[in-house]
Amino acid sequence: MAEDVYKPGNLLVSLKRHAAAIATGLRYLLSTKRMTVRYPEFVIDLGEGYRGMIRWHRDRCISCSLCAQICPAAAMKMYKLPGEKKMYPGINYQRCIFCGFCVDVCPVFALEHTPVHDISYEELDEMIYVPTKFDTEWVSPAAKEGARPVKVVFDEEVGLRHEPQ
Amino acid sequence: MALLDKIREALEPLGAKVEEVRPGYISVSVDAGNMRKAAQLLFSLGFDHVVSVEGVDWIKDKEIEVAYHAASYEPELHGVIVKLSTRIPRDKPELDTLIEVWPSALYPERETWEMLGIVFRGHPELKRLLLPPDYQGPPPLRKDYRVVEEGFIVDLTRKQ
Amino acid sequence: MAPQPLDKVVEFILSPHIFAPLIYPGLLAAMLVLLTLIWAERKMTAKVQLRYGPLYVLKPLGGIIQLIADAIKFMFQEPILPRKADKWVFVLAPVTMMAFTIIPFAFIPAAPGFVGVDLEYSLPLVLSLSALVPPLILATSWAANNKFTLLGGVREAFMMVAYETSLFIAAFAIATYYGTLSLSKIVEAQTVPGIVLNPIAAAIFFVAMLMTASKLPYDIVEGEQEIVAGPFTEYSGILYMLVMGASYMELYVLSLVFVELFLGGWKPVIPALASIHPAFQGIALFIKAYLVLLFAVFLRSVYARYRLDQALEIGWKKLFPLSLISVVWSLILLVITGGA
Amino acid sequence: MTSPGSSELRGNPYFWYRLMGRDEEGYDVYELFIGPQHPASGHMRIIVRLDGDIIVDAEPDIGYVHRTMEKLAEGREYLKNIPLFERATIIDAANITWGYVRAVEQLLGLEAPPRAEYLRTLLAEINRIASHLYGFGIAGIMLNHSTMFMWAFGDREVWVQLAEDLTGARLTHSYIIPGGVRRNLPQDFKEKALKAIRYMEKRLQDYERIFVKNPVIIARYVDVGVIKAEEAKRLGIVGPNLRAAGVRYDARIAEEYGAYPELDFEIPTREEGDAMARLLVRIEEIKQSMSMIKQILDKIPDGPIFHEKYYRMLPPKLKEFVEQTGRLKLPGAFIRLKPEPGEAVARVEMGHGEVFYHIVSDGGIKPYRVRIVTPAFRNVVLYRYLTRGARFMDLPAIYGSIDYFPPEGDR
Repeated sequence: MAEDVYKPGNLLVSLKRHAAAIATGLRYLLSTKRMTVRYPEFVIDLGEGYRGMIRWHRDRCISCSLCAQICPAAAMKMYKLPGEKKMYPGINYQRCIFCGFCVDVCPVFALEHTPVHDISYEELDEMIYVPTKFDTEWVSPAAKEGARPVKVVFDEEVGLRHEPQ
Repeated sequence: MALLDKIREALEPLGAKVEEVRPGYISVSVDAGNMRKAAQLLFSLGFDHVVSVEGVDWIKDKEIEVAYHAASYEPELHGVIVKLSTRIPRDKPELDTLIEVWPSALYPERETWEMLGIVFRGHPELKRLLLPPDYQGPPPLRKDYRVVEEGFIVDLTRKQ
Repeated sequence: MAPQPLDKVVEFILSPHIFAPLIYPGLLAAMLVLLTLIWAERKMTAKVQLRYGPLYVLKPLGGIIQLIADAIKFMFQEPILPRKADKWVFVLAPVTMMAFTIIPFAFIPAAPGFVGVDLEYSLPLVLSLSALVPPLILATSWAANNKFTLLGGVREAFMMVAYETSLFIAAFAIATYYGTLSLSKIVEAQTVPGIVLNPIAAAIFFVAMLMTASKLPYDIVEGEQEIVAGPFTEYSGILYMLVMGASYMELYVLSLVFVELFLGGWKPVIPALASIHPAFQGIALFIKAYLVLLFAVFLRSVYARYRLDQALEIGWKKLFPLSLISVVWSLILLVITGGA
Repeated sequence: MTSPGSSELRGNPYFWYRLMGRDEEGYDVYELFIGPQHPASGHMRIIVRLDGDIIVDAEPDIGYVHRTMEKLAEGREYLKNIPLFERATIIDAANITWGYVRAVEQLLGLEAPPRAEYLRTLLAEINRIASHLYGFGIAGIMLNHSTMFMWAFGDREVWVQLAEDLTGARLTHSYIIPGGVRRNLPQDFKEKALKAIRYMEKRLQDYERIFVKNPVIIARYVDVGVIKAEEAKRLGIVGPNLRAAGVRYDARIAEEYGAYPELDFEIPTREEGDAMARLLVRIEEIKQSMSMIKQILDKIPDGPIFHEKYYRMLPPKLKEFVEQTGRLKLPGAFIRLKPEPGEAVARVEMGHGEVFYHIVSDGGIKPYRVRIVTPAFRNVVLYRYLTRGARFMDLPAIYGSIDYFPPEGDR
């Protein structure tokens, strides 16, 4: 690469550069590539390993409280509920940063990540999951309303392709 | 001559304590009055910029340690950091600025003034940088400014 | 047996004096251009940028009525009058601005003999009318009484003197060759498109057109990265719509003039079409003008913004001498070919 | 087309002090407050003083997103600080936490196994590309080149996706922990990464045509915001901004951490020191990073991804899970890491430049003092230096070209 390529050139050079820029623009104008995933209609299937909403299994939990101790955002807490002998973890999604430390530290697989990530709330209070509420399956609202799942595929030509399943 | 010896030779006449904390990390501590001289000597040894200016509040000793971490862009000094530090009393934290030696200390010194209340005499711009302009409390990085961390247990049985 | 008065009304509306300024190429067509062009601009930019652009307002047609939705939103937005603004100027300037961009339609011929007011000097008149807009932008910027608007106004003042001269000279260069200043006569006289005869003038006119309408790479006046929205910073609601619409209207007026000067006006590329119905001639003009507009707004996805001093340099040091050269070129052509 | 302004003033890094009193000396100065909520300056304010179209002084007023990270770090266990520091530069999470982890590892006397070092390097380079693309996009939109903005952010998605495949999170990976990394390389990662690299190489050519070599960009960037090697050294500039001024300094060669000593790569430098040079150095670094990713995927050794000392503590059932899924489980003792009293420093090269950590430990489970100096904080002085004497419209060009990231500067 010549050193002076990135300097203002004479009229001819500059016209060539203008033409190259416009031609590139036109080439993309006429291509059919898109990067957008039209979310409420299509939803990306995140698959195994994604650090999404956390699922707690009450039956597996041994109340060791490691998850609450490791939580860097003070989102996971041990709740002492009326009428319960043991303390159980609950989570505050106002704070959760999805670092996944709690899942990684749980010795009995009582906590696991789900690929669901697109839950929204109308009220702040709804975001606090006390143990009684925490032990439920997560369902993506978009998927529930019939969004088509797409899979992300790497592609040399378009970078990421989103293939409907 | 090894770098450590060079630094020793240059700085020990000032009464500096030079030690190698870890490979590539040399600590030099001097009296507050000798800071500028020590800085100039380090600069002439090739340490041409300051990576960090910081204070550590040793509240039990009633002292604040002000540390300048100097490094160099010269290839032979790559990978070496020299900590030039001094201890000054907590209740009268004043020190001459080193921006004449190391202009790169301009913003870090300003930040250290703001966060630990250390007055750098001769610094042209000691005004709020990161905190709100009307911040009134004690310098926040001092140890007597406490941040309360929550516990990890919520007791819902005691409610009502 | 239709009643007599209705015929009169239809005839009245179809007469060039009314139809040209109000329907085509005037107000109604201009509104259509405004609505679809901004949509097309966003859509094209989105396409280049691998996005979708406006989509969900009337999805089967790709969101084409997005601008109507936007317009409705602007209509119902509260137009905020800054307390320290000069209120009368602040409100009247955008309205007057819009008016000055619409008046030229009365003088732009849309088809052979079809023009609101047929003047011998329609070309300078149309250009002069559109040159009245920049001073009004200055007025808005002064009236809003804001630091950012003021800077925008100063930029507009600098830009205005830089491009208007070249725009006028380039237009007169081609008019010199045809020997007339009447737009209709220029079109009639064009057997070879002006862009072939005098490409320099065409290029200058196009660049100056971009500068006039603040389109990239010359959207310096609005320069949102430095001065928020330039002279229009304080505008909101329907007034904002007016000031933003005015620049597109100006672009439309100038592109009509561009087509009539350099692209053979209403003469269709396939002459046979014109013989089917005279209306095709008007449509040809519209299509040509629209293509010019599309290209002008397409540049948005290719270019960044020039610096003010660079744009002035281009205006004064490049366009101005070149425009003089284009006059000389026209004269030489005139001598060689003996005129159109 | 050089920016006007006195060269005598430019040469002296202190000249703004003398200019402080300009008003009283009878100059007319037009003061503009750009930001903190402004299309061009995210979360920071630049107080610009203009003499006509010439910038007399541009004072960066930072701190709008200051989150007291150094103070918060004093109240938390060592491990918990990783997700905290990540948030300083969320677009470059691997690099910014790596510095902290290196310092903690020095205090603990730990060393990560070779495979973990390779995986760290891999994620660091993916992050570097993503970070540069982010900077590219911002540089584009600062000049109102919206296509560059969209393209760079769109293509960044490819790298973010790669990082997600590796770590399970798009941005806040929290991947690098003392003693190793949290996940092993997924099965089909190499294939994906190679596809991404080939795609990016093609796209860089289009970037060149529509942006870098676009005459408008050349007009806006060449000879704008010039800083030469001598001044860059005095002001302590880091990262691509330093290397664009011709100083060959990079923490990756200075500190020789991770897998870098075993990789073959170049440190691109340029002499001009202008905005264009800064842009070109970043493009070259993207290319270098891609070559490094290829090398890493070829060379990566087998072995554990986590230090034996802590891995041993896991019960057999968890070990089995780790072997099967490649996802690490943490031992409970890991929550309260307890290093010896002492101090450690570490430097790591981020996309924006060098990040510095100094940790003082008093032997407790929480650090006594953590000092972070981020590259953006060290580069903030450039606003004053580069803008002086430039035209007002150069401000966004300079801002975009130095790739300043406000949350990183504020911490």
